[in-house]
Amino acid sequence: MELQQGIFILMGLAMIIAAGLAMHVKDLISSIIAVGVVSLFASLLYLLMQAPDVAMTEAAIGAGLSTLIFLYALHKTKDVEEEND
Amino acid sequence: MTNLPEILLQISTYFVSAGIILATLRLIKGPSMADRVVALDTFTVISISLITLIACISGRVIFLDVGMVYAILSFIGVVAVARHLEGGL
Amino acid sequence: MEWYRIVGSIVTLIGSIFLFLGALGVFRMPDLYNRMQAGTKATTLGTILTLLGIGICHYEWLGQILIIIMFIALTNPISSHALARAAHFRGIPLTKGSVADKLKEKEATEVEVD
Amino acid sequence: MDKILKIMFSTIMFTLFYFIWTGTKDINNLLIMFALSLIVSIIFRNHLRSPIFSPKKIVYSLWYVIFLFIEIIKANIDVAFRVIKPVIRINPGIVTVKTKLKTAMGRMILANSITLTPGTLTVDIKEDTLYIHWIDVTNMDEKAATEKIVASFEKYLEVIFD
Repeated sequence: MELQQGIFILMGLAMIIAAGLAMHVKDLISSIIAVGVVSLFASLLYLLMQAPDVAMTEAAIGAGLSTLIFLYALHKTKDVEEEND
Repeated sequence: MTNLPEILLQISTYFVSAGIILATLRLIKGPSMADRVVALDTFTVISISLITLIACISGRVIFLDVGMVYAILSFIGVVAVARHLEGGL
Repeated sequence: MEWYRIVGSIVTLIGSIFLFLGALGVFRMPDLYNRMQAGTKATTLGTILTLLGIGICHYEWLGQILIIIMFIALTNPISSHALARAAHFRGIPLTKGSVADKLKEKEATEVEVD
Repeated sequence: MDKILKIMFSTIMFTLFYFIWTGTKDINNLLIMFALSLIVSIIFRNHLRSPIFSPKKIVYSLWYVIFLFIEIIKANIDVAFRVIKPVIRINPGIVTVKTKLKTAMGRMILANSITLTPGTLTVDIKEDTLYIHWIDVTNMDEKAATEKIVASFEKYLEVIFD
């Protein structure tokens, strides 16, 4: 039982570190990847808590769809950003 | 002697978890975003093995579906990022 | 005596050692392309062996596991190739001490021709 | 006629995959899946390949898979010994090789196989030239590199995808 709690705490720490990375990094693509990693860790955590359906949804939407939407938005707004530099 | 398979599976779970930790360290450290994408790819592929190991230990088939979702997701994510780096999407 | 479970778990153990070594390669190698070499090869074989071992342990899941193995063996090299091409297009350099970069020479001559 | 054959083949393959994945015994379920596979196959009718029926090609494909698996194991032992040494000893570079294969599918399989074999990673393909990142460059010459990297695969792939 203690081992499992230790794994949960470790994964929570990893999620916090990845979320901090998403704020700290200068490059926007790296931030998007870090946000995806937060979702992947959350999905693994759901999986360890014996909820595979929630994990599947979290992985598909959090890490797949939202990453794609962020990338699309970044692609659309790139020109404006380069003009400002 | 009868529970030798369980012990071996547990040892492999430790190895796979260590691999996930190393990939996460590279993700935090990586100098450029391409290094981070490589780390993300490695992370996802190793997680598929971890998910299948969890499925074997807990004995539920539905975990394999989650593994398949991860496999599709890793491919689509990396190809989308590569496409974005080349200027398309 | 469930000999097939012992065989399956040994195959799984070998695969997980390869996965660990692949992650170690991703952590230790000096530049992007070398990291990708270690990452792609070791994770492909490691995943194949790990899943195959579990498929031997639980032989009633073998069909689904073979489908996942096929998917990974087909898509892992493709994604790595796409990423390597995009990184080279973006101008991420090779490590110091690299011998040759024929692709860069090719791109340079193309620019001169234009 | 050829197009109808391709559509039928891919529909049957999709339904077979669904059957293997779910293991269902309900006939209505399989019929619905058959209809969906047919719709998908008709939508993507221009991207399908005709199936391989020649026995020689099937035998060569099986040999190729076995050969590739042995090469992958060799590649992994190579990577493992490189990684666990305290000082990583590499001599990398990008070299060019030429391929004799004509079809796009054959070139794709060749590039994927090169990525999975010891010390090489395909970076780019332009026409019949492959740009390969080689972790231990022993010979910069194009012909020697072709002989060393590509030749063993082309022997099989030329028969399968001619």
